[in-house]
Amino acid sequence: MSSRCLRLWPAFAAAALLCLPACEREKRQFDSPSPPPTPASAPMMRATPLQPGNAQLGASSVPTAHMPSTDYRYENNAFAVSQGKRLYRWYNCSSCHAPGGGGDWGPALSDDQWVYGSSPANIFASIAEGRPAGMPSFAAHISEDQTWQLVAYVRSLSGQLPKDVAPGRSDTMSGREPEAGRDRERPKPMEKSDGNKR
Amino acid sequence: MATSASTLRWLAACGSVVLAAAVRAEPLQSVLAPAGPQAAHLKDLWDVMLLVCTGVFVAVLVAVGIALWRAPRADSSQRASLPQELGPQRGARRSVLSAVVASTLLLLFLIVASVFTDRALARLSLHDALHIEVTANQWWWEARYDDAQASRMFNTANELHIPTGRPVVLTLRSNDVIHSFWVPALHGKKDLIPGRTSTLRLQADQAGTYRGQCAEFCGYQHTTMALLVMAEPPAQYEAWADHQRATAALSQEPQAARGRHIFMTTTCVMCHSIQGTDASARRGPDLTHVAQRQTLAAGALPNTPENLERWIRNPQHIKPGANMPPSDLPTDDLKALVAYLGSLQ
Amino acid sequence: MNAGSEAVRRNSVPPTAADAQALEATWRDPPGAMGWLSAVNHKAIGKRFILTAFGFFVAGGFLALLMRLQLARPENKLIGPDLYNQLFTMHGTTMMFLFAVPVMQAVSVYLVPLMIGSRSVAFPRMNAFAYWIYLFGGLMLYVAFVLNIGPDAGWFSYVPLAGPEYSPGKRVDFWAQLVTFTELSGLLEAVILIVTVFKLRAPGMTLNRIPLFVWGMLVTAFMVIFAMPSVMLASTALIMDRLVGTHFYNPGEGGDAVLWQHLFWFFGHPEVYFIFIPGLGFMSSIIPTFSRRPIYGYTAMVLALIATGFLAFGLWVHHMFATNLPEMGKSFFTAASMLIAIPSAVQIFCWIATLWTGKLVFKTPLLFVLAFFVILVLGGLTGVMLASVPLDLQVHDTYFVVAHLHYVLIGGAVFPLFGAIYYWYPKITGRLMSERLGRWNFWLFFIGFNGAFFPMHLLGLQGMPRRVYTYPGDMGWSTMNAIASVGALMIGVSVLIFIVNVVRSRRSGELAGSDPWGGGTLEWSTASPPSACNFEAIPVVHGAYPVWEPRREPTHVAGLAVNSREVLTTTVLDAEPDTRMPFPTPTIWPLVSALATTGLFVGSVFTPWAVVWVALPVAAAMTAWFWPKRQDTNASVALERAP
Amino acid sequence: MSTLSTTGGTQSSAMQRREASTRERVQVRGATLDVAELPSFGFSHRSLMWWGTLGLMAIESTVFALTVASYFFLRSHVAVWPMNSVPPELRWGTLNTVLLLASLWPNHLAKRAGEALDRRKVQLWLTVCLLVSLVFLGIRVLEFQSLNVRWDGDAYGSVVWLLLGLHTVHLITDTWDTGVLCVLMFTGPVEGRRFVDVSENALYWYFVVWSWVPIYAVIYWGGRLL
Repeated sequence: MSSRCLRLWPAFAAAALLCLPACEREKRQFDSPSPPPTPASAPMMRATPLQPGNAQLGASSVPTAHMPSTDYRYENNAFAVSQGKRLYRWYNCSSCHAPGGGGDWGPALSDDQWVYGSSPANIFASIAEGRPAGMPSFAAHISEDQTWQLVAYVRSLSGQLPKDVAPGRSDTMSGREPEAGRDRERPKPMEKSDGNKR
Repeated sequence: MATSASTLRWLAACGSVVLAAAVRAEPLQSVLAPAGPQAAHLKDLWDVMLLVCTGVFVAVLVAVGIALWRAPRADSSQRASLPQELGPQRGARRSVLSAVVASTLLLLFLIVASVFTDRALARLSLHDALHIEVTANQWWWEARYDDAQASRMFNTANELHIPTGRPVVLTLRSNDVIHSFWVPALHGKKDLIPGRTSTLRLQADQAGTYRGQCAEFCGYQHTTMALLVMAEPPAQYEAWADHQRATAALSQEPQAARGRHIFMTTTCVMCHSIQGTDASARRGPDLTHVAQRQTLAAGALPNTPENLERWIRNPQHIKPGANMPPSDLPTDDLKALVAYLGSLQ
Repeated sequence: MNAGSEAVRRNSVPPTAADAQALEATWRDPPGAMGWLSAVNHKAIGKRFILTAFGFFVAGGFLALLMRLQLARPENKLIGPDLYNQLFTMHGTTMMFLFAVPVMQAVSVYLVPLMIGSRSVAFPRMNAFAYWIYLFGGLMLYVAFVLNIGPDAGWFSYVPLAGPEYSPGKRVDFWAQLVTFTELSGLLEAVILIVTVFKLRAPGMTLNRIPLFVWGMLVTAFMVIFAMPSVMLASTALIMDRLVGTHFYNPGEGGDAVLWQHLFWFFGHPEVYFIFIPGLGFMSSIIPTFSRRPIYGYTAMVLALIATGFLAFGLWVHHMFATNLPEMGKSFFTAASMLIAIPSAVQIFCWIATLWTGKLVFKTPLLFVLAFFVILVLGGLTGVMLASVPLDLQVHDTYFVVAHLHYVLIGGAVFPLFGAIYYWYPKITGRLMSERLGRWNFWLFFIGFNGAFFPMHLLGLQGMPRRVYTYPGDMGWSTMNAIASVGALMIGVSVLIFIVNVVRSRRSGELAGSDPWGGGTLEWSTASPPSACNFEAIPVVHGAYPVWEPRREPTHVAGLAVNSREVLTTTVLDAEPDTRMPFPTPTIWPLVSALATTGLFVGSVFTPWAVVWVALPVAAAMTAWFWPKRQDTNASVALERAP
Repeated sequence: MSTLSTTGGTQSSAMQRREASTRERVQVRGATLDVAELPSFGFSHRSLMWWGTLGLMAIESTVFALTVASYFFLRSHVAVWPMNSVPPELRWGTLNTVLLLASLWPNHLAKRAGEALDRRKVQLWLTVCLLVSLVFLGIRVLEFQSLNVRWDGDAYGSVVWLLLGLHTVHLITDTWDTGVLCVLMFTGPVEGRRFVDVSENALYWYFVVWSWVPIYAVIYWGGRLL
C-alpha cells in the first residue's frame, strides 16, 4: 500500500510549488546587511529630531543622489511589515498621523491622497528627508532598514500590500478595521498646497 | 525481576552522576538553594514531597519485583486458569484494599502539607515593604522603584537591588506578551499578563546575587531574558538607591562628550532615555547608570567596553530577534559612543 | 454485490466454505487504485491510520533529536531561535495532535470490532472520511513547515504571542487550522467508537463482559466529545482574531488572554487522559494473557476508568497556577489534581495482584508493560508534586515539567503502545515479530528514555526553563543536557530497530496462527490476518474471556446475509439481538468530501470568503455521499423487514 | 416542551411493543442463534444513526455551552455591557424564536409520519418544514442586522456574533439536510431506512430549536439584564 501512497506525492509536490511565495512572506530577517556609512548620511545628521525638511523637495523629485537602492523586498514580508507597525508606534508616527493612519496633525496615510507620492521611494524620501509643514527628517535617527520597514507598513495602511502580508488587528483599542482588512485605495497625487490642509 | 532490579541500578547510577554534576556547578538559580523565607517554605514542601514520593515509588517497585519473583513461569500454550478455579483470593483483595487506603491517606497528607505551605507564603509581613513596579518587555525587564514622593522614584532595568531582611512587593505588568517573573532562590513564578496586574511578595535574608529569568515562552529571545537580584545590607542598598536617583554623570572627557553628541543625534535617542539629557524615550532600557550594571541586554553579555561595542555594532549577532537595530556608525564614532556610555556610572 | 438481482443467501453454523467465499467477496474492498481510495473496511482504514500516525511519530521524534542536538552543549550556534521555536512547536503539535490521540483511535478502529465480535465499525464511510481529514491535516502542517510557515508559538499557542500582533504571517493560522482538522477527525472517531461499542457487540457481550481495552476506548471517546470542542472553539476564536479582527483575546477591547488558557487547558488536560487511558487498556489486555489468568478486579478497573474520565475535567487549572487565581479555587484544583492519582493507583494495584497470582510468560509485550510500572509510576508521582500549587510555582515551565510529561506520556502510553504492537502485530499480519530485536528495542528504549529524561528533573530544579533555544555555559546545566542528548539518541536507535523489526517480520516473521499468545478475547478466535468480514459466523459470548471459557450453546449466530453487507445490532445493555442492518458499501465520496473540506480549511487561512464558497463543493460531495445508489437500495430492499 | 415529552412517551411505549416482538423473532437451535427473522431497521435507539445524531448533539451542545461560558467570562471582566453599543433590537430575534417553537409541530408530524412509514404524509410535512426553515434563514439575516454591533467592534460584539453565527450554521446544515431528504422522498429510491432518516432529521431539528432558546436569552437579554 505504501507504493500506492506514492501516487499521491505529485499532487502534494504541486501544492508545495504553489505555496513557494510563502517563503518570502514568512522570512524573519533579523540582521539586515548594514552598508558602510555613505557620505550622504553624514551631513544629514541633525541636532534635534524635529527639524522640518527642506521645502525644495517635491513629490516628483525623488532625490536619487543619496537615495539608497530602492528596496521592495519588504512589500511581501509580513514580519518586516509588522516590525514597521511596531516602529510606527515606537517612533510616534502615530502622534501626528494617528494610530491606523487616519491622520491628525499630519495628513492621513490610509486614504488615496498622496501629497508627495505613494511609491515606496517617495515615502522613503518623505521619512528620510522630511517634508514642509511639520514632517521632520529622520534620516539620521532611523536606520535605512527600519525606514524600509516603516515604508512597507505605511503602504499597508491604504491597502497597497497583499492581504496575507498586511498586519492584523493590534492588541490595543482598535480605532478601525485592521490593515489586512482594508481595500486598496487608488492613490492619486495632490497639488502641494493641500499639504498644509487638515 | 530483571527489569526492576536493573532499573534501580540504572536510577542509582544516573542519580550519582547527576549529583556529582550538581555539586560541581554552584547553583546560580537553583530551587534547592533558597535565600529567603518564601523560597525556604517551598524547599521544605519539596523535601516532604520527595520523601513521600520516593517511599511510594520504592514500595511499588518492590511489590512488582516480588510479584515477578514469586509467580511461577509458564508459556503461551498453557491453558489460562478461570475465575472459578482461582477462588475468592482474599489475600489479594486485602492487600489491594490496604494499598489503596494507604495511598489515599498519603495523598491527603500531601494536600494538607501543600495548603499549609500556601498559608505560610501568604503570612509574609508587609511592614515597611519596598515597592517595585516590574514591567516585562520583549526581551528585557523594566523596574521602577516607587516612593511616597515622586522625586525619589527612579527607573532601572534588568538588575534589581533589594535590601536584605526587608519585604519587597513587586507589582508585575507586561507591555506586550505574557512573561513570567522567576527568581528561584527567592520565590516561585508569577506571570505578567498584558491587561492584568499581579503582585509578588518576597524577601531576601542573606546578601548575594540571585539570577532569575523569564519562565513563560515569550518569543525569539525568551532564552535571553534574565534578571539579577542583588540583595544587599540596607545601608549599602540605600547608597545604591540614592546614586540611582541622581541624574547621569556629565563627563568632560572629550571622547565621552563626542559620544554623547552621537548618542543624541543618531538612532540611540529614539528608544533609550538618560536622565538629565534630552534622551527620554522608553522603548529600550533606561541607560542613566548603565555602566554600573553587570550584564548587557538582559544577561546576554558581561558589561565590558568590548562587549558593549560588539553589541551596538550588531545586536542581532548576539541576541537574534532583539528589537535593537544594527548600527552603521563609523568605528571611531562607535568608540566615542562606548566611551560615553562607559562614563554613565 | 448487486444482491438486488439474486436471492439473499444467509450463513449457517458452522459456516460452509461457500459462506466464507461469499462473505469475503461481499466485504472486501474493491481492487485497484480506485478501490484503494474508496476503501471503507475498518481493517484497511485502521492499518493506514496506524501507519500514518507512526509516520508522524517518527517525524516528531526527528524534530526532537534536532532540538537535543542544539541543546547538547551550551551556547550552541547550530539552530537559531526562529527555527528552534518552530521545532518545539512542531514537535509538541505533532506528538499531541498527530500521533498520541490519533494512534489510539487508529488502533481501536482496527481492534474494537474484532474484540466485540462485529463485522465492522459503525459508519464505515465516516471512518474513512475521518482518516482522510486527519491525513490531509497532517500533510498540510508539514508542507507548511517545509515552506517556512511552521507554527512557532508553542503547541499551546498562548495569546497574545500567537495573536495577530506578535505572530505576523500565516504560521499560527496553519496551526489553528491543523487543530480544526485533527479535532474534526478525532470527534468523528469518538462518535464512531461509541456507537460501535453500544450497538455492534456480539450477542451476550453484556456490559460486564466488554474487554477492558474497549472500556478504555469508550471512556476516552466520551471524554473526547466533551473536551475537544473546547480547543476547536478556542482556535476558531484565535483565527478570527487574526483574520477578521475580532477581539476575544484583545485586552484593549474587553477581551482577555486568560480566556484562551481556560479554553485550551479545559481540552488540554483531559487530552493527557485520552492518551493515557488507552494505554491502561493495552496494559489490561496484555497482562492477563501473559499471566495466564483473567484480570484481577474487573469491576474495580472499569469504575477506576470511569472515575478518571470524570476527574480529568476537574483539574485543567493546574496548568495556570502562575496566573492570578483566587486562593480557594487553587486549593480545590490541588485536591482534584492529587485525587486523580487514586483511580490510577487502584488499577496499578490490580495489575500487580494479577501478576502476583498468575503464571508469567516473559515475552517482549510483557517487558514493555513492566516498564510502565517504573516509568509511569515515577511520572505519576512527579505529577502529584506538580499538583501542589506552591511547589508548582517553582517547577512550572521548567525542565522538571518536561521530564514529568514525558514520563507520563511515554511511560503511560508509548511503552504500552509498543507492547500492544508486539502483541497484536501477529493478528494484523499473521506473522510474529522477532523476539531478539524486540528485546534490543526494549532495552535501548528503556535505558535511553531514562537517560534522556531523568536528568531533566534536576535541570528543572536547577532553574532551567522550558523552550529555551540555548543556555549559558556557567549555569551548571551542561553535563545533564549532554546526558539527555545521548539518551535521546539511544531512543532514536531503538525506534530504528523497531522499524526494522516491523518491516522484516512482515515478510520473514514466524507464522503466528490465529492465537499465538493464548489470549482470551474474541479477536484471538478468528484467523490472522482476519478475513474481510472478521467472523464467518458472529460468535455468541458467555463470559469476559470467551476464548478461555468452556464451550456453551448457542455458540454462533446464523441467518446473516452472506452475499450482501449486513451486520447484527444488539441492545445497548444486555447485547440481545436487535436488528440486522444493511451496511454501507465502498465509495469514493468520503475522499472527495475530505478533499473539499481540506480546501475549505486551507482556503479560510487566506480569505474568510473561502468558508462561503468552498462550502458549496463540500455540501455537494456530502450529498452525493448520502444519496443512495439504486443497486444498494435494491440490495437492502431485498433484505428489508419492517420492525 | 409538552410536545417533546408526549412524543417521548408514546414512542417508548411503541418501542417496548416492538422489542417484545423481536425477542420472539430470534430462535435458538442447538449451537445456532438464528437472527434471520429480525427487522432490518428500527427507529430511535435501535438505529445506529440515532446514536450518531445524539453524539453530534452532545458535541454541539458542548460548543454552545462553552461559548456561553466565554460570554459570561468576558462580561465579568468589563464594567459596562454591552461595552460601547446598545443591546440588540428584540423584534426579529423574538419573532424567530416564536416561529422556531411553532415549527416543532409540523416537525413532530413529519416524525410521526416517518415512524408510520407513510411516504405521502412525510412528503407533505417535510416540505412544510423546509419552507419554514427557509423563512427562519431569511429572518436570521435581519437578526444579524439588528445586533447594533460589529464583530470587530469589541469583545462583546465578537462573542455575540460568534453565538449567532454558530447557531446559524446549524440552521443552514439542517435546512440542507431537510431539503435533500425531501427531494429524495419525492424522487426515490426509497427504502425503510429512509423513514428512519426522516425521524432522525426531526430529532436534530428539536435540538436546533431547543438549543436556540438559551442562546436567544443570552444574545437578546444578556445585554439588558447583566
